[in-house]
This record gives sequence, C-alpha cells and structure tokens, in this order.
Amino acid sequence: MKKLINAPETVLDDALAGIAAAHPGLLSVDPVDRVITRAGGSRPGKVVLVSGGGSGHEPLHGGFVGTGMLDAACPGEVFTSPVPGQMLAAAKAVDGGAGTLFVVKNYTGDVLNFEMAAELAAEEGLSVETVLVDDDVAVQDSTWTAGRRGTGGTVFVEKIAGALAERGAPLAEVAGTARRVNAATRSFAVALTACTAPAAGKPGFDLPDDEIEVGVGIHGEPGRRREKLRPAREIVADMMAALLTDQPLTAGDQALVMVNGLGGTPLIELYVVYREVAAVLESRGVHIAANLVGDYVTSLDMAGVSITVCKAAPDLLDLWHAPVHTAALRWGM
Amino acid sequence: MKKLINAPETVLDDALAGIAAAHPGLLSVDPVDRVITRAGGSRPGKVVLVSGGGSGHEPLHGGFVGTGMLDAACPGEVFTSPVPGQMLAAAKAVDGGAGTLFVVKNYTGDVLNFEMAAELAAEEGLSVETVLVDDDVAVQDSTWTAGRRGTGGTVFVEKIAGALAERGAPLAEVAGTARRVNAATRSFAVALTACTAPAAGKPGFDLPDDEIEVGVGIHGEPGRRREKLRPAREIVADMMAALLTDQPLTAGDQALVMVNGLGGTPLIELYVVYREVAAVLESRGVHIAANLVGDYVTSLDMAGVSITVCKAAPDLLDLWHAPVHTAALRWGM
Amino acid sequence: MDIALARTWVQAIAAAMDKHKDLLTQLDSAIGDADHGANMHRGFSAVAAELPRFEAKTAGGILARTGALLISVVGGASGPLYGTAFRSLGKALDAPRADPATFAEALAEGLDGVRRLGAAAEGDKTMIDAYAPALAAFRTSAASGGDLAEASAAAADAAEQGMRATVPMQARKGRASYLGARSVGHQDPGATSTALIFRALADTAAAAREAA
Amino acid sequence: MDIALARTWVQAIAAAMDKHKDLLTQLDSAIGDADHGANMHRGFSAVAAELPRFEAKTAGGILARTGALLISVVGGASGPLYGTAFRSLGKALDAPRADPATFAEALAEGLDGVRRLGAAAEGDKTMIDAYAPALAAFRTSAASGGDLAEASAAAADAAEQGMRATVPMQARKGRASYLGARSVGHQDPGATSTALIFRALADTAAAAREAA
Ligand SMILES: Nc1ncnc2c1ncn2[C@@H]1O[C@H](COP(=O)(O)OP(=O)(O)O)[C@@H](O)[C@H]1O
Ligand SMILES: Nc1ncnc2c1ncn2[C@@H]1O[C@H](COP(=O)(O)OP(=O)(O)O)[C@@H](O)[C@H]1O
Ligand SMILES: [Mg+2]
Ligand SMILES: [Mg+2]
Ligand SMILES: [Mg+2]
Ligand SMILES: [Mg+2]
Repeated sequence: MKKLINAPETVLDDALAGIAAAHPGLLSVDPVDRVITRAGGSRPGKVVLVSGGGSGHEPLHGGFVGTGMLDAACPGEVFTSPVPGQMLAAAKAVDGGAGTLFVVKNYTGDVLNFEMAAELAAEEGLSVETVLVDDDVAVQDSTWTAGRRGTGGTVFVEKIAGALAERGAPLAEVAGTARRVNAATRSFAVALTACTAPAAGKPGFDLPDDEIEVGVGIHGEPGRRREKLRPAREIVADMMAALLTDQPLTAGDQALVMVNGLGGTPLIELYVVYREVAAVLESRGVHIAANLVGDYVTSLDMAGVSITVCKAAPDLLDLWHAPVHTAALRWGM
Repeated sequence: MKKLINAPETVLDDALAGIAAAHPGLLSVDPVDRVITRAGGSRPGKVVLVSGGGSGHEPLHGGFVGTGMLDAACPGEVFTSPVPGQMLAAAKAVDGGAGTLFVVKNYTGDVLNFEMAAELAAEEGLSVETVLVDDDVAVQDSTWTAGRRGTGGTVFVEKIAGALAERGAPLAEVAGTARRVNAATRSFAVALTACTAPAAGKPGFDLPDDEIEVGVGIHGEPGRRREKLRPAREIVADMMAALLTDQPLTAGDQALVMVNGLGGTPLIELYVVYREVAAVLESRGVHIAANLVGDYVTSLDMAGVSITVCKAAPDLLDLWHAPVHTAALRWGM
Repeated sequence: MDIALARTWVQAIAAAMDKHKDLLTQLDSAIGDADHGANMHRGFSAVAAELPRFEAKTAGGILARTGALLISVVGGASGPLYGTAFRSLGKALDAPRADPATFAEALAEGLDGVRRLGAAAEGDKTMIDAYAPALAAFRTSAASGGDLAEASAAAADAAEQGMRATVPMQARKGRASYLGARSVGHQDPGATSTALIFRALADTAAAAREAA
Repeated sequence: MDIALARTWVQAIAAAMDKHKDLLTQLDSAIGDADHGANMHRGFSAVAAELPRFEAKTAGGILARTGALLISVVGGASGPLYGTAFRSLGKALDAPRADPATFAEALAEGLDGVRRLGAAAEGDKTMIDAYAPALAAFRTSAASGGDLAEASAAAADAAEQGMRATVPMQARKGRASYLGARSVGHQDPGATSTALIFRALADTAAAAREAA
C-alpha cells in the first residue's frame, strides 16, 4: 500500500490536524470529539446543519463547513460512520436554539448512528430534523433493501439547505428544501480502479487493465457490473441514460450538474467527461444553470467519476448561487 | 492505459471543449488557436498576463485565467510546450495596449517557444516582458544545464503578479514583482507512482510497491533518486530540509505554502502532509500567512505531492489576499 | 452465566477480534467497505481496556456496559447493531447469575434488538443469519437440560453453520445489498463476527466448567 | 540536392517518424516526458500534408517552409530546434540545385542554428551528438568527391554512431538533464530522430541516383 500517511491507525487524526492547521480562520477542530465546526462558535437564532460520515470522501464533509453551508461535520474512521457521541457533540457545539438539521447519507451505519444521535439530542432538548440523501441510481430502491446510497447529491443538499439556513429560514423549511433537493437529484458512478483502504492495505478488488466497474458507490465496493473500458463518450452516454431514465429532464428544464472525480482521476479527464455530459443535456434542450467539475465526494484514491444531475427549480438555483465560504466551495465572498 | 478519454489524439481538444462548456461566463475558449481567455475580451490600459505550457497539469494554466490572475492561457499537447503562434494569438486576443507579461516555466521547450512568440509579438508592436519560473530545488542550477524546473511556484507568481496588474500597475512593476515572487519561492516533489501520458499508453517508469521517486518534476520523468516509502513525517522532513537549505526561513518570517497533489493523490493525504509541513515551519518560528492544499499543478494521474514555500514580504501577501475569480482559485468575489 | 464469566467472555471476544481482524476485513473487502475487522477490533479493544472499570452487580451489567461502549466507539452498521444486541442482552439479565434457560431468553432479547434496529430478516445475508440459528440451538440444548457449556457449544456450531450458509445468499440488507447478484458467493462479515462471538462464549463456558 | 529531392527527403522523414513514433516515445519516456514520438510525428505529418502546397523555386525554399511549419505545429524543445535547423538549412540553399559541398555548408548552417538556440554542445546528450558527426562525415565525403548519395550515406552512418554514443552520456541539456547521473545508460530521443532524418536523406539520395 502506497500512501502519504504516518500509519493506518493515525490517518484520521493526522488529517484532522492538517485541516485545523490549514484553515485556522475558517474552521475549529475538536481533535478529541473529532468535530469540525465553523470558527467562532454557535450562531444564536440560526438553524444549524450538521453532517458527517466515514472519512475517505474528502473534501466531504469538513470541506463544506462554513458560511452558507454546514455548521459542523463529524468525520468517522475511513469508510465508517461516526458514532452518536460525535454527532451529539457537533450538534451541541453549534446549536443556536433554532433547531438542527442532520444531513445523512443513506447507509445503514450512518442512518443507525444518526438515529441514535437524534434521540440523544432530543433528550438534551435540541429539536432535530434529519434529511436522508439517497441519490445513487445504480442501486435499486425497494422497501426490502437498504435503499439507494447517498453520494454526490450530498453537496447539492448541503449547499442549498445551508444557504436557506443562512438566510434565517426555520427548521421545517430548511429540512423541506433539503428533501426537495434530494428528491430532484440523481447520481451514477464508474470506477477505473479500486481504492485501497488504509486498514485493508490492499485494493478492494482486482480489475483487468481493460475493464471498469459500473455503478460503484464511494466506499471502494465493486459496482453493479463489470464492463470493457470504452471511449468516454460511450461511458457517459450509458451513465446519462441511467440518470435520465430514473428522472427524465426535458427541454427547458434547468439543471445543476456535478462531474466529480473519485480521488485518483485527474482534472483533464473530468473536463473530457463534462463535455460529454453537457452535450447530452444540450441535445435534450436542458439548460445547465450551474456546474461543478472537480473532486468533491471521493473514494480515497479510486480512479473514476460520478455524475450528479439535479433538476433545479428557480428558488433552488437562487440558493445555489448565494454566497458560500468553505474550504472546498467558495463564491460571492 | 485506463483513462476517461475518447482517444489519445483528442484529449486536449475534448478537455478544452469541456472547459468552455463548464465556465461560460468566466472563460472564452478559441478551439482553433487553442487559447483560453477571460470572457469579455481585452481590457484597455491593463497589463495582461499570458501563460501556457504543456497540458496534463490541470488546473494549470487555464484554471487560473480570470479576474486578478491570468488574462490568457495557451495549452500545448500533453507535456508539450505550446507553439509560438498560440502564444501570439493569446497575447493579441487580450492586449490592452499596456504591455504583456509572459509567465514561462523554465523548460527548454517552453523557453524557446515563448522566446519566438516574444519576437513575433514585438514585430506586431506589443511590448512583452517575460518572467521565468524556476522554483524546483530538486534540480541543480548551473549555467551549464537547463537550470531549475518551474513547478508549483507558478501559482504564486501568477496570482500575485495578476493581482498587481489588476490594480493597474505598469508592465515593469508587474514583471519585477513576478520575478521577486519567483526568487522567493522553492518547490520539491515526490512521486508514489508514475503517470501515464496518453500518447505513451503506459506508465513512464516502474516503481516497486515500497519505493518512491524523490525529486520528480511534473512531466512524469523519474526523480533524482529512488527511496523506500516511509511515514509521511519523515518524507516531509526531507523535503522541507531540501527547501529550507536552499532558502532558509527563520523565526518571524511569513510564508505562503502550497501542498499540491500531483493528480492521483487524495485530499486526505494532502492534509496529512500539510500537517507535517506546518509543524516543521512552526518549529522554526515561521508563520504561515496563507496556504493552499489541493491539486493545482498536476502531472496527469501521478500519485505524489509537491511542497512549495514562498518567503513572502508584506506587499506580496497583500496581493495574495486580493480578490481573485478563476476556475481553480476564487476568493473575495 | 455470572459476572466473572461475562467478563471472561467479553475478553475472549476481544482476543478473537484481534486474531481474526484481517479475515473480517478481507470478507468485508469483497462485498463491503473493508472496515469490519477494524470496527470490531476497535470496539472490543476499547471494551477490554475499560472492562476493569466496569462496575456491575450482574452479568447483565457487564454486557450492557459492553453494548454502550460499542455504540460509542465503533460506528458503522456493526456499532449500533452489536451495541444494541449487548445492551438488550445485558438489560435482560438483571440477576447476579443466570441459568441457561434465562440466558437463552436474554440472548433472544439481543437478537430482537438487532432485528428492530436493522429491520433485517433471516436470509438477508447479515449477522442475523448466524445469530438466529445460534439462539435456536442454545434454546434447544438448554430446554433439554444442557448446561451453559453444552448450550453454548451447540450455539457456536449453529452460528458457524449459519455463517457458512450466508455464502450462497444474495444480500438484501447492509452494504453488500448494493452488489445485487454479485454478493452471492461471499461469506458475510457480520455473520462471521457473530460466529466468533458465540465460539468465544462456548470456549469460555467450557473452560469455566473444567475449572469448576 | 534539388527541389524534387528536397520534397522526397521530407516525405521520407515523415514516413520514418510515422514508423518509429513509438520508439522515440519510448526513449523519451525513459529520460524525458514521453512525447518526442508524438511531436515528431505531428510535425512531419503536417509537413507531408502541406508539402503539395509548398511553392518554392529552390530546394532551400522547401526546407525553409518545412522548418517554419515545424515551429508552428510541434511545440516542445524539438519544435523550435528542428524548425530552426530546417529554416537555417533552407535559407542557405537559395539556388534551384546544390552540389554536395554547398549542401554541406547548408547543413552546417542548420547545426549552427540549433547550437545558437539551444546552447548545447557536443557531449550534452542531445540531437547535436548525432547532427555534428553526421555533418563532419558529410563534409569529408563531399570534399573527397563523394556525390550526395555517398556523402549522405556517410552522414547517416555517423549520425547513428553518434546516436548510440549518447547512451553512456550524462545529459546536461533538455529534460534528461534533470535526471543527473540517472540519464546515463539511455539513448537520447532527439539524437535518434536526427539519425532517422539523415538515414532518410541517404535513402532518398541513393534512390535518386539509381533512378537517374
Ligand atoms: N440491517 C442490518 N441488520 C443486521 N445486520 C446488518 C445490517 N446491515 C449490515 N449488517 C451487518 O453488518 C455487517 C457490516 O458491518 P461493518 O462492516 O462493521 O459496517 P458497515 O457496513 O457500516 O461498514 C454486515 O456484514 C452485516 O452482517
Ligand atoms: N538545448 C538543447 N539543444 C539541442 N537539443 C536539445 C536541447 N534540449 C533538448 N534537446 C533535444 O530535444 C529532445 C527532446 O525533444 P522533445 O521530447 O520533442 O521535447 P521536450 O523535451 O520539450 O519534451 C532531446 O532528446 C534532445 O535531443
Ligand atoms: Mg463502513
Ligand atoms: Mg515535452
Ligand atoms: Mg464495512
Ligand atoms: Mg519530450
């Protein structure tokens, strides 16, 4: 295993120390509770957004803490949901008396731990709402399964709901808008290589030099199926077909689009992919109102890309464009 | 070779089309001349900054075109300096009558092509100055060699000189400041894996699973020597020793620091590295006035990291903090 | 089951997780996210370290504290699930010692806790596929007069059989479900750690009987 | 050397670059940035494509146009260097045809152009290490009455020898210099493309003599 780390056991604490050192004016890091909050403490009267999940997806979530987005993030061990105590500590650290929104990616571990945290928080008198993000169309949804995974759509949910909270909206409205964003958002990912979790020490799967995994998540697991590597245009066509079958976008629709690198894919390839994505949407008459091209929700060193498309109503777009200042997203300030 | 591309021959044009599609309000892309300019054309009376170089280093340089930084960039083929005609087209497209600064990374190809472009531009009546960036201390400088390579320091030069030009400074002053930044900046890089140039189709070198290349550049070439992989702390200690031997920083100095991923290294590792860099500088009493942690000057899909340290005078820091709005760097607007 | 035995059991689990960490991670690597070994190891190492400070008047107290600590240090799916199992099991054991039949009902409470929280059923390819047959075997043995050692040995055997039976299953819960049909052919990591937990119980009870 | 021969030569170079693209890239991969094959191929493909539209009254005109086009499409170090070589060579040939001695002096102008621009000397492990011995051999042959075919054959042999002699050298110019001592043991890509250029000249001249 080749990584720039000190030891598999210390990756998370070392990275947290690095985040603290890199963003002193922006973020406060509690290394004991493992909580990242906006520098400056709680904001009375403002609904706060708290998210978290396993590490290995950087900049998610710590990189989205700041004005106009999250108030706190709690990173778990690599690919392991954080524990309820962390979530509670995060919620209490930033509570402004106006309620807390937990933004939770739909994984059994995240859901169970956030549920427990919500109970603990309620016992301490906080009013908590939870939004579950489940945007990954590679996974079939059904009441009999764990349901869809939460992946790239998390960025849209956190940005838009965060902007609304920043404007002073009440908890129910912030939670409702977060759920609207999630409902309007779909993602799909392919991997060219497996990633290597530090604790495992070797890649999660072997992939021949001419094959890709289609429909992967962000935890290094294999995808729904294996295919031959093909030109980007053909791969993107299939990904967009999966996205648009699940949620048709038609002429005149406005879209928010993210082409997201999974950690080991260089930007030049992401731009090649974006070009194909834009061409597909354009051919349908869909207007891309805003986009992100880069690494936002990663899977350690996995080479690959996810595409996220949100069918965005005007009020959501307006919130998207509102000022934001975090380590990973910044505009308007 | 596993890449999300359509074909090795079309990577650059496809990526340029993607850049154009992704940043419509910010950038204009001329796909024939292969020139990226700020949207909105030339700015009368403003000194313009034009840079360029081989592709494969994204976001460099196109991602640094915009208010407060570059006026134009011309990307060559992967790892191949652009041609004089491109540079001339770029300079003419953005000329504001107040002079042009060419920001050139010190490689034989870049230097020769920009020299020819400068001659052509002079023949067309433009006044051109050139700043050579040569910050890589892994390469020994001597009048008998090609000299040091230009790597991460380019970002500091482009940002600071770009801010000064934005404030209306004359060409000589912008060029002088660019040279001061370069003179105060040092970089050093290590690679954990080779990168694969699309035209070559296979990695540039083989590296055993427990070895790293020390002192690499940004073109996939092997480094100065091969070493065993060690904990990040020890690797960083050696890198910082190389940087600080070449340019000592002492207690009270202000530093601009960049921990830069080479394309295949995930952000969590960059934060681990940043933590060690910050600890070394702190132990010397050096104050990090600002920093970047992320992928800014890459080498395709190479896993590895470069560290860049600029000993920054107050006026340079002030320019660093000035507003900037490009695809890859944005603050204050 | 008594306080001393509960302590020894928990320690034996910690030792087993330490020993089989890589196996669990490897299994989780095939159909999950490669952290189950680290998760179980982190959880039970913390329990083993805190164990001397667990003040309890009942075996249940020890096990409930174990569950609470698992919840607070493990994370992932297994943290809340095993945490709830041990907490429910512990809460149901509020006497200094319990005979096999009583312990069987406590084990049943643990399984119920997992079921309620995770909403998985037998055949979904989870820890339940080891836990449920283990509980059934324990009950049968206890009902026919088996002592703790005998009942636990039967439970451990059944858990291991259940664990192996997860191989051909297609997962419907947890991360492995994302793989759909591709989850078939792999042994479930959580069923494997459950088998380790019952085997630790059997070994502990056998050693205690020998010592007595 | 005349106009027709210049055209054939340039076409032969394009064919050689097409054929040996991967070799050049492989050599550049070891001590450079893996683009020399693509660069030379792009350059001479463009030249071959434009060649029918090169209107020239002299062999030099063809070669000067070749150089200008190389500069405008190749990039990298080799673009300006080979571009300048062909431009200088071409400018020195301002008659419809040139005898071997005149052509030798034109080749010398080409080499001078490369030297002035790149500031490299023999032994620095660059294209000059193939070009300089090739020129010397051409001159010697021409001076002793050799015709173009003979002189070019001698030049091609010498270029190939010079190319091979770059293997043990430590690079002092170009990208390979960054490797320091590690550049030793590898053949210089630019010296290799220069040898291909002289071999193309020798083949072209030999074929022309045969046809005559
Ligand atoms: N809903 C569920 N009910 C019961 N057990 C489950 C459920 N979901 C997952 N599991 C168990 O948890 C195990 C995975 O645990 P672990 O790897 O530690 O957590 P995570 O899946 O969050 O990475 C699975 O192998 C399975 O046995
Ligand atoms: N200063 C120089 N003078 C002469 N030849 C040089 C010089 N620098 C590099 N070269 C030649 O150029 C070749 C590399 O060309 P190429 O790979 O196309 O360009 P780049 O080095 O810019 O990638 C080297 O092998 C060497 O022969
Ligand atoms: Mg996990
Ligand atoms: Mg090159
Ligand atoms: Mg797991
Ligand atoms: Mg090269």
